[in-house]
Formats: sequence, structure tokens, C-alpha cells
Amino acid sequence: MSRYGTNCAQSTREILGLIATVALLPAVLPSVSLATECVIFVIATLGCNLLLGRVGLLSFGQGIFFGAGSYATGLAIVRLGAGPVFSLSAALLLGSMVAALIGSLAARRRGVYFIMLTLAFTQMCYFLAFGMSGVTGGDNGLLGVSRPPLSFLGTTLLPLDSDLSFYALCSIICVAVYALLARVTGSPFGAVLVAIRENESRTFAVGYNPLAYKILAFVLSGMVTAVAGGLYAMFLRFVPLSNIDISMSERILIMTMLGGVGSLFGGVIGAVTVVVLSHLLSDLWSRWILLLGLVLIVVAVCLPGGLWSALQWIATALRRGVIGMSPRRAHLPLEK
Amino acid sequence: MASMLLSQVANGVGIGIIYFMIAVGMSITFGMMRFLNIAHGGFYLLGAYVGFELVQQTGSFWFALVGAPICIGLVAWLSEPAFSVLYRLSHNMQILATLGLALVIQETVVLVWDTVGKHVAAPGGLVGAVAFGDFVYPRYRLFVICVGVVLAAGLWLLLERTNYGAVLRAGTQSTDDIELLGIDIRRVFAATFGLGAGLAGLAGVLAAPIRGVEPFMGPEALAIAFVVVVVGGLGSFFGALAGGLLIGIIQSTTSVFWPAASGVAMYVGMAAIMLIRPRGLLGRA
Amino acid sequence: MKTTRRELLAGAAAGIFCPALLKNAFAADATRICSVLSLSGPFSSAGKPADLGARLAVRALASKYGLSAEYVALDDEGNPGRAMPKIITAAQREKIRFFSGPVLSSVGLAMSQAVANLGGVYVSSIGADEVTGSECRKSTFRWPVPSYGAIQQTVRPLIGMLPSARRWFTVTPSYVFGEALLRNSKAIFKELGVEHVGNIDHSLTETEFSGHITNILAAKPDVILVLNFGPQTTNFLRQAAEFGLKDKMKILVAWGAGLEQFSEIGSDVLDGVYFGLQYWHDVDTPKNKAIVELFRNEANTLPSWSMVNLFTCNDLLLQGLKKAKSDDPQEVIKALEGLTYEGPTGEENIRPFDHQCVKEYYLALAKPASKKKNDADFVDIVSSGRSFVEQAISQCRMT
Amino acid sequence: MTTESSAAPRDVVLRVDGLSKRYGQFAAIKNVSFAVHKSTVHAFIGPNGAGKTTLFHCITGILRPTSGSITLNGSEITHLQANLRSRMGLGRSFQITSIFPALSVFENVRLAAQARSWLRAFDFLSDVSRLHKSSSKTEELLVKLNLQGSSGDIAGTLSHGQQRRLEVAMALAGDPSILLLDEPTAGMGVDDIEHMAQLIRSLAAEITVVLVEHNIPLILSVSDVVTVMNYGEVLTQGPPSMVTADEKVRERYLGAA
Repeated sequence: MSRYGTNCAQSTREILGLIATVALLPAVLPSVSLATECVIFVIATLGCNLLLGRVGLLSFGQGIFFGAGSYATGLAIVRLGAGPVFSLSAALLLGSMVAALIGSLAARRRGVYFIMLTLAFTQMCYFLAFGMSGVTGGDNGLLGVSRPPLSFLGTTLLPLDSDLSFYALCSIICVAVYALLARVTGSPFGAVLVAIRENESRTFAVGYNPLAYKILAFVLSGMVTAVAGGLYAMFLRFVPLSNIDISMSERILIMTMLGGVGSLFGGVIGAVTVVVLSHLLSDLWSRWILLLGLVLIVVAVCLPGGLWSALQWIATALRRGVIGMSPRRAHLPLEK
Repeated sequence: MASMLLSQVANGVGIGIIYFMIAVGMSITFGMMRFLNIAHGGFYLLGAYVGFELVQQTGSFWFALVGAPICIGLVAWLSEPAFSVLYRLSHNMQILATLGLALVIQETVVLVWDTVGKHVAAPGGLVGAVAFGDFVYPRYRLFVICVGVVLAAGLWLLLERTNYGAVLRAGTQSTDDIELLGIDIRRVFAATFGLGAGLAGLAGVLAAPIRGVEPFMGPEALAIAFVVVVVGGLGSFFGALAGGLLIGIIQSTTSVFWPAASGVAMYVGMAAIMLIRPRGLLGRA
Repeated sequence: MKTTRRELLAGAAAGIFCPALLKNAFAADATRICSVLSLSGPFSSAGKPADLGARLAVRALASKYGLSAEYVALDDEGNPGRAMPKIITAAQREKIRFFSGPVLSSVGLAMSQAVANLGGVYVSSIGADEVTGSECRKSTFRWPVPSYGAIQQTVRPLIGMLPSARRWFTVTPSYVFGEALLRNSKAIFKELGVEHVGNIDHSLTETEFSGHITNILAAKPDVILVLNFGPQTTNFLRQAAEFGLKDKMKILVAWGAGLEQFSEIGSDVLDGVYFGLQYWHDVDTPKNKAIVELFRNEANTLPSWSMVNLFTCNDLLLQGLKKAKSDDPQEVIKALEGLTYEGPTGEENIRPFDHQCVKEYYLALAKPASKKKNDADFVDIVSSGRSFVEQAISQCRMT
Repeated sequence: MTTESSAAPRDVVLRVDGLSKRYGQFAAIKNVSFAVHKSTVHAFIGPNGAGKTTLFHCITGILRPTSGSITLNGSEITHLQANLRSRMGLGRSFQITSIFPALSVFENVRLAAQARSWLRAFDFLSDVSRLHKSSSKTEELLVKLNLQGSSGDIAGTLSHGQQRRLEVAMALAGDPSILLLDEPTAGMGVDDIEHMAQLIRSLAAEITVVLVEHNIPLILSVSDVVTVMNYGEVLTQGPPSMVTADEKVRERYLGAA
């Protein structure tokens, strides 16, 4: 079994792990809202992981998709009085369109140049959202986003006003997105994405058009990230301009890389760690960003596989300790 | 209109020279070590603060102007072996690590100097502006341009006429070749790293009387350095010079025609240049 | 590495549970007052002194009013998106109902909405008109003078003082607050027949004004009205001085940040510039004397606008709690509506219809270093007064 | 469109007509024309810089020729993208080994096989393990290239000779009607070279092979036609025996041989 193609048993195990995590979070964390924030950012890191982990594209543009999703959902609710399904679909649609546009331009360049292009687009989109203050509320943000109940033909299925029910909605979407992306990674399409990361010109010569695949990966990533953005708008009950700025991109990237890109589950760990730690540390010490910086350095230098690889390492060590022999060769996904 | 445009170009050159100083170190470091240093803005920040501290201690801006860059350069030069751990990492991990380092530098500055910004006055002889007819230009900015021109010329001589320069130029092409010549590549790396950091530090001191000194000016410097380097071409000395001046002029002229957009203009310019000329203005093909 | 990693995980696990346990342990009957401030990030230069003022108010005044109150600082990281989850969490986890702050208007507007949703009381420290205008709410009060009064009390008196200065130029940051200041200024220009010779819209991230300054020079105005604030004002003034603008025209900063900003800029650049101020420590009122005394004794510092702003916001919350004799937010709201109290700028009162505090706004002129009586003596107050939007034309429709 | 005079016999797989590639003043290849016939092994030799690799890149679509035309199985492909040429039955290996180093040997070949059906290649919901057709094709090829033993190994850990064979397997996975091999034996040991020679001979029974090589004995033993290039031009072409007899070739290239 290759360590990149996720096989069925493994992804089923991971999904069960995610369901357990999602069920435990509200009980373990001090508040449901903190758990909700975790789950929303898990979705965002999943979108980032698809680009960074599979195709190897480090995009500073994730904040654009997140913000686009936030505005689409927010505007659908505020202006059209739409329900959650329509509003989140609007996010999905706008996210995928923006991603297709940006992907088709940025994915033509590689390496540092690609990174810089995504950075430039992030700045431009921020400026756009800031300038269109009639639509987006500009720096004041888009206020008055409510949480309409989930209803079907006039009957309310799930009122989202309570924090727990909104958390439930986010969790269901999170697990569904995970399952979808696990399928994608294990599919022929996913295999080509990995091939592009490994050797783009060879992929081309073998008969694939890498640009088309990269754009599609962008679209998928944009969709997922935009849904996270849409949920975040409903969670905050407003859309701050900061949802679309460079710091949002940075935040999603840090979560993804801290968790590790070797597996989709890395994103789950990264998002929960960053959200929870930033809440707790910023309460204790206003210079907590210093600590975050140190953690990033340590992870980059000592743990290129992220926290996920550390967990795997511990799991293997424990298994060895218990059984007394190594059932399977442990792999620490070290960077090439 | 023409004289207005001319003065905006002059302004652009003044800013651009500082941008060049910030960016050139980053560019050379990338060209030679393939090291993408997000913490490069930190040298600019530290340069400004060390400069401020030296002005406070000695009362002389001139002392700070010379002392701070040397100080930053020395520290970078001595700590380069620690950075060399990062060279072998992938670019993605370099970004993560140096992003962390940039945060550490910024927060350390806050711990030492607090969050309230500091004021560094321009030296006595350079206060005020000179008038050429309708056209007014601050003395201090003229001085900055002069320093920039002297510096660019000096760097050019260093690159073209000295042994070290030859090694450096060869190094941005292929480090293997240098090692074949029996030169200790690590010493070249350390010197290059120190030089780049010192230049960013110098930019920090020079910008202090214009922009002030505050702990959160690193990211802006970094963003500008990045844009300049990409526009000019990674690893190219003249690219950094051309890129710096171009970005400075773009910023300054958009502020006449479309003031609200002057913040984003450089990014639009960069994206356009990259889509047309993937390797930047003067980058290697 | 191995141990570090384990310790890290263990520490993280402990960190998740402990604060929750600790907080529950002494969740006695003390009322918690939460100030949301930028303690990290680019706006922490204003957040840190504000934190000092907020903390001091609860520490010194609660016992004086016979209340048991506890201060909680919440870091908004200069980002409304980061601030809101924290506020929601704080309300859920620690049952906090009384809020004040912040530094940024975008955070404040969102806070106003969030606190209303969770059924609390919020005293705002920001200047955006919406807080007691179009976005006014039953649960939201505000101490500072909003943009309308700031312009009325700076532009109008200065036009009176400088009758020969007929050409005015404005520098505006292109976003909601800057535009509100500009709109109010234009109305006065029109009313008093002053010529508005130009305006510059610049982005909120602008740090380089040399290009704009060249434009200003070309327009040859008599007065430049600066409508940006904080670090941007600092940069603008510095660069304006560089280009010798001060010798050619007057500069008025409508929304001055006060003491911290003055010491950052230095008297050589400040000299001759007019500032609009919400507060100045030399003002002669009984309450202000007590405040200066308190800050000197407790924090060994002179109070600045950022400090006193939050100090007063929390003071108002405490006065409301005292008058209501209850920590039920509805009672506190009732107690605050129409309250007249001894404020830092004299006797102040809270208007019932829009929950705006009525207080002074000052116009000050910076003096040269040679004329300063002490290190902090940067300006002289040249005029002051109170201007607020009349109820008839207010956009506030409270439900 | 090709001229009437070049009306091809039915069995021409690849036809190149008047192909040139210029970089400014410098012409890497000048007016090169030739035809490759079905089920033959056609070799290109010539000193370094003779334009062999440029010619290869033009045929496979990595470079765009300045003028001239390339026809594959009767259809013109001069301006087609590389990945589309590959789908039309043009397989290639690279001079410098180009594989997916972090993937398993099996996955390397399977990816190449999967590309044959482009609808399948965009399938993002079904599991890779359910692609029976490309999996069986892969297994077949691994046996053919004697790689079945290292099917699960990470490709980057293989020996150089194995990696060269893996490349050929990847090129064959696309079911090419014509296979272009760029120095397939470069850096190989003696034993591996013998394997490669056998393989090329066996391939010629089913498909057409074009190769660029420096190893003269190998070429003489496997090829049906040899084209000798020099300074971007065709010096001579014909069966190996004719080429070795040619005075010009002996003098310029084969040297003392």
C-alpha cells in the first residue's frame, strides 16, 4: 500500500476518529462556541490540505475563498432572507467560481512565483471587498447575519439558533466534507494530483494536462473553504472584513502545516490545536504569539510531517511497547 | 501636470531606494542558498529599533546610521550557522519556520520596547525641504537617495570587481561549482546572509525619521521586499534595484491618479508582470 | 525531542481543563466586567493603555461604590473575526454580561450586535456614528463624542479663529468612519462658505504620504484637515513636516489620539498643529482631578485619552450596577438611561433616546518644546463645547 | 499540410518534414526530414549538440518547432500539446530519469496506464483499487520489464538500471503505437544494457521504436534504420551496415571505429 493512496479501511478509521473527536469536543472544551470554531476551521484546513498536501501548492489564497463564502452566505441571509441550504450553496458556488478564476491564473506558475501570485490575488480581493462597502459593509463588516432554521417545505427540521444545534450542523458538514475529500484522495483523480506534486513534467508527458487538474483541485478546495467561510458568517452572525484578508490565509495555512499535510487528519489536529491554544494562551499572556512563533519553528525544523506524524510516531511506539514487536514498519513521513 | 508627475517620480525614487535596500538581501539569499526568508522584514524592524536605541544612547543619528546596520549584519553573520539548518528544508517548511521567527522577533521587540511607537528625528542639517521653483523636496529624502545611489554603486563594484563578488555571482548560478573551486561555501553563505541583513537594517534606520519606528512594521517591509524581488527577478541584483524603483514609482504615481488604490497597485503590477514575464524583469530564464 | 513532545501534549491537555476549573472555582458572586481590547497585533499600542484604564476603574471604583466586581480583559487581536468567538465563548463559559471597549470601530459595531444577542450591556469606547446612530441598540451605550461632534467642535471654531483661511483641503482614509468625518466637514464648509479645494482618499494601510503631500502642495490650501487617526496621523504629520507643509499652511487633526501619540511624534513635529481631543489631563474639573490623582498613585502615570476612555466606560457600567442595585442587565440599562453623572469633562449625561453620553470635545493647539512646562505639556486647549445630533434628525430607531 | 510528393506509404508511423528549430541566429536543427516505418527500430546518433534531443523535444511537444511539420499516424501534430500527443499513441522516456520518486513502482506505472482513459482520469469519487483494467495492464508490464519483484517499493529507492526500465514501463503503459527512448542505457551497467537491448528487440515486434543513443554497438545490433545527425542536420541515413560504411560518418563521428 502506498502511503499516499489512502485505502478504504484507513479512511474509514479516520472518519470514525473524526466523528469521535467532533462528539467529544463540546464536552471537553469550555464552551460549545469554541468547539464550533474548531469544527469550522477543520473544514477550512481540509480544503487547504487538498492543495498543499496533495498537489503541493502552498496557496496564500485560501482566505479569498473563505471570505467569498462568508460574504455569499451573509448576503444571501441579509438581503434575500434565504435559508441555510440556499445560503451555503451560494457560498459553494461563489467559492468555486472564484477558485476557478484564481486557479486558472495562478496555477500557470510554480514554486515561489505561484505563492507570490496567490498573495497578490489575496491583496486584490481584500481591496475589492474593502472598496465595495455598499455590498460588503467594508471595514465595518456585514452586520445582521442571522441563523435561519433548517427547514423543508415550511416545516422546521433544525432550529439553528441554539449553539448546540448549530454545532450539530457544522459537525455533520465537517464529517461529510472529510468523507468526500477522503474519496477524492483515494480516487484516480487524486492519484494524478499526487503525481503532479511529485513530477509535473512527467505527468504531462504521461498524458495528463496538469493545469486542468490543478484548476479542478483549486475549485474543489475553494468550494470546501467557502462552505467553511459561510458557516463562520452564521457562527459570528456577521462578516468581518478580516475573513478575507491575508491573516486569514495565514491562519488556515498555519493550521494545515502544523497539523501535517501527510494525511487529511493532520488538518483536524492542526485546526483544533491552533483554535484552542490561541484562545487559552491569549487569555493568559498577551504576547502569546511569541509562543506560537516558537512552536512553528520547532515543528518546521524537527517535525516536517506536523503533529500528525508525531501522533503516529507515538502510536507506533505504544504498539511496539505493548506487543513487544513491530507489526508494521513505522513510517515517519519525513520531507524528501 | 508634467511637473506634478515629475515630483511623483522623484518621490517614487526616494521610496524605491529604500525598498531596494530591503529587498536586495532577500533576493541574493534566495538566489544563493535557495532560502526563502519570511523573517527578512525582522532585520528591517531590528535595524530601526537598534538605530533608535543608539540615537537615545549617543544622541547622534550618524552614529546610529553606521552602527545599527553593522550590528544587525554582525548578528546575522554570527547566527547564520543556525539558519543553515533551514536550507535543507523544503520551501514550504522554510516559510513556516521563518514565519514563526518573524513572529518571535516582532513580539520580542514589543517585550523590550513596548507597543507604543518611537520617534527618531532627522539629523539637524537635514531638516526641512529644498525648493526648485515649484518643486519641493525634503532634504532628508535627498540624502536617502544619495545614500542609496552610493550604496548601489558600492554593491555593484563589490559584485563586479572583487573576488567575493565573483564567488557570489557564480553562487547564484550554481553552488556546486564554487565548492569545486575549493572555496568554503559556508563562509560565503554566512557573509552573504550578514550583508543582506545589514542592508535591511540600514533601510530600517534610514526609514525611521520618515516612517517612525513601531513593532508591526516588519510585515509591510516583507510584503514590499517580496514584491520587489519577484518583479525584479529572484536572485538578481539589478532586478532588485529596478524592481524597487519601479514599485516606488508605481506607488507614488497611483497616489496622484487613483489615491485609494496606491496600496494595491503594486500587487496588480506584480501579478501583471508575473503573468507576462514569469521570471521577473531581469530574472534568469 | 521525545520528552518535549510528550510534555507539550500533556501541557496542552492540562491547559484545556485548568482555566475552566480555575474560573469555576472562584465563580463567587462578583460581577464580571469584560473589556475587549487589542492587546496583541498592530493596534496594541492603543490597547495596552486602555487596558490599564479599564483595570484601574474596576479596581478603584467597585469597592468605592460598594460593589463586588472583577475585571476580565479580552484580547481582540485587532480583528473582529477573532474577537467575536472570544466574546461568545466568554459569555457562555463565564456568564459575563457587562462589556466595554474596544479600540477598533469594526470590532465595536460587531460587539454591539453580539452583546445584544446574548442579553448583556455594552458601553462602547469607539467613535463610529452608527453605534448611537443607525445601528443603535437598547443594550448599547457610548461615552466618546462621535464624528459629528468632533467636526463641529474643531472645524467650526477654527474657521472662526482663522477668518482669512478660506481654502481647506481634506485627507480622508477611505472607509466608513473617515467618510463620516468628511461628510460632516463638507456640511460646515458649505454652511460657512469655506472653499473645499481638494480631498485625498487614501487606503487604511497607507504608510507613505509623500505622493499625497505633493498633491496638497499643488492645491495651495490654507488649512489641511486631517481625518485619519492613530499611526496614520503620526506618519502623515511626520512626512508633512518633512516637506515643510507646516510653514505654508495650518494643519488640523480632527480626531487626535492624545498623549501617547504626542510623545511618539515629538514637539518639533507637533508645534503649531491643531488637534481635536476627547480628553486632556490638564482640564480643570473635579472628576478629572480625582482621575489624575488616581492614575498618579496607582499607576505612576499621567492619564491619556485611551486610558480615561475605558476608565469611564467601566465607570459607567459600575454606576449602572450601583444605581440598579442588581446585576440584571435590564435593570442596569434602565439605570443608565438618562443618568447624569460627574464625568472627566464636567457634568455629563446619557441621552435616553440614543444612549449617547453628552460631553465636551476640545480643540487644542500644540506648542513648541521651549514653551512646555513639563514633559507632557504638549498642547493648550483653545476651545471646547458639546455638539450632538438632534433627536429629530438622528438615525437611531431603538426598538 | 504536407505536399503531395511526400505522400506516404501506408506503413509510415511518424513523418517529419523540413523541421527546423531556431533560437535567434542559432539553429538547433535545420530542415530535418525523415519517416519512421511501422515495427522498425529507428535510431538517431550524432555527437553532443547535434540536435538529437531538440528533435526529440519537438516530436514529443516539449518544444515548438520554428518551421516544418510532424505527422503521427497520418494526422498532423506539429502544434499539439504534449499530453494530447501522448494520448494519440506517442510514448517517451526521458534522458534524465523522470519518474514519481516518492510513489511505489506499481503506482508509477498505474498512473501512466490510467491516463489512457481520460474520463477515468478525472474520476474523483471511485477508489483507485477498483481500476481493474489499468491494474492488470500494470502487472503485465512489470513482468515484461522484470520489475514484478519490486512492485511495492518506492520508486526513488530503485537502482539506476531499474529506474530506466521503470521509465520504459511507464512509456509503454500508455499503449503507444510509437515509443521514443532518449538514451535508454545512459549510465547503465553492462548487464542492464544487454537486458535493454533484448527488450528493444522484443518491442519492435509489436510497436515502432525511435531511439537516441550513444552506445554504438547497441544501436548497430538493434536498429533497422540509423539516422546520423551533425550540426542540426541529417548527415546520412540508412541501414546500420550502410551507415557504418559511409566515409563521412566514419570520419566525423565513429572516428577510429
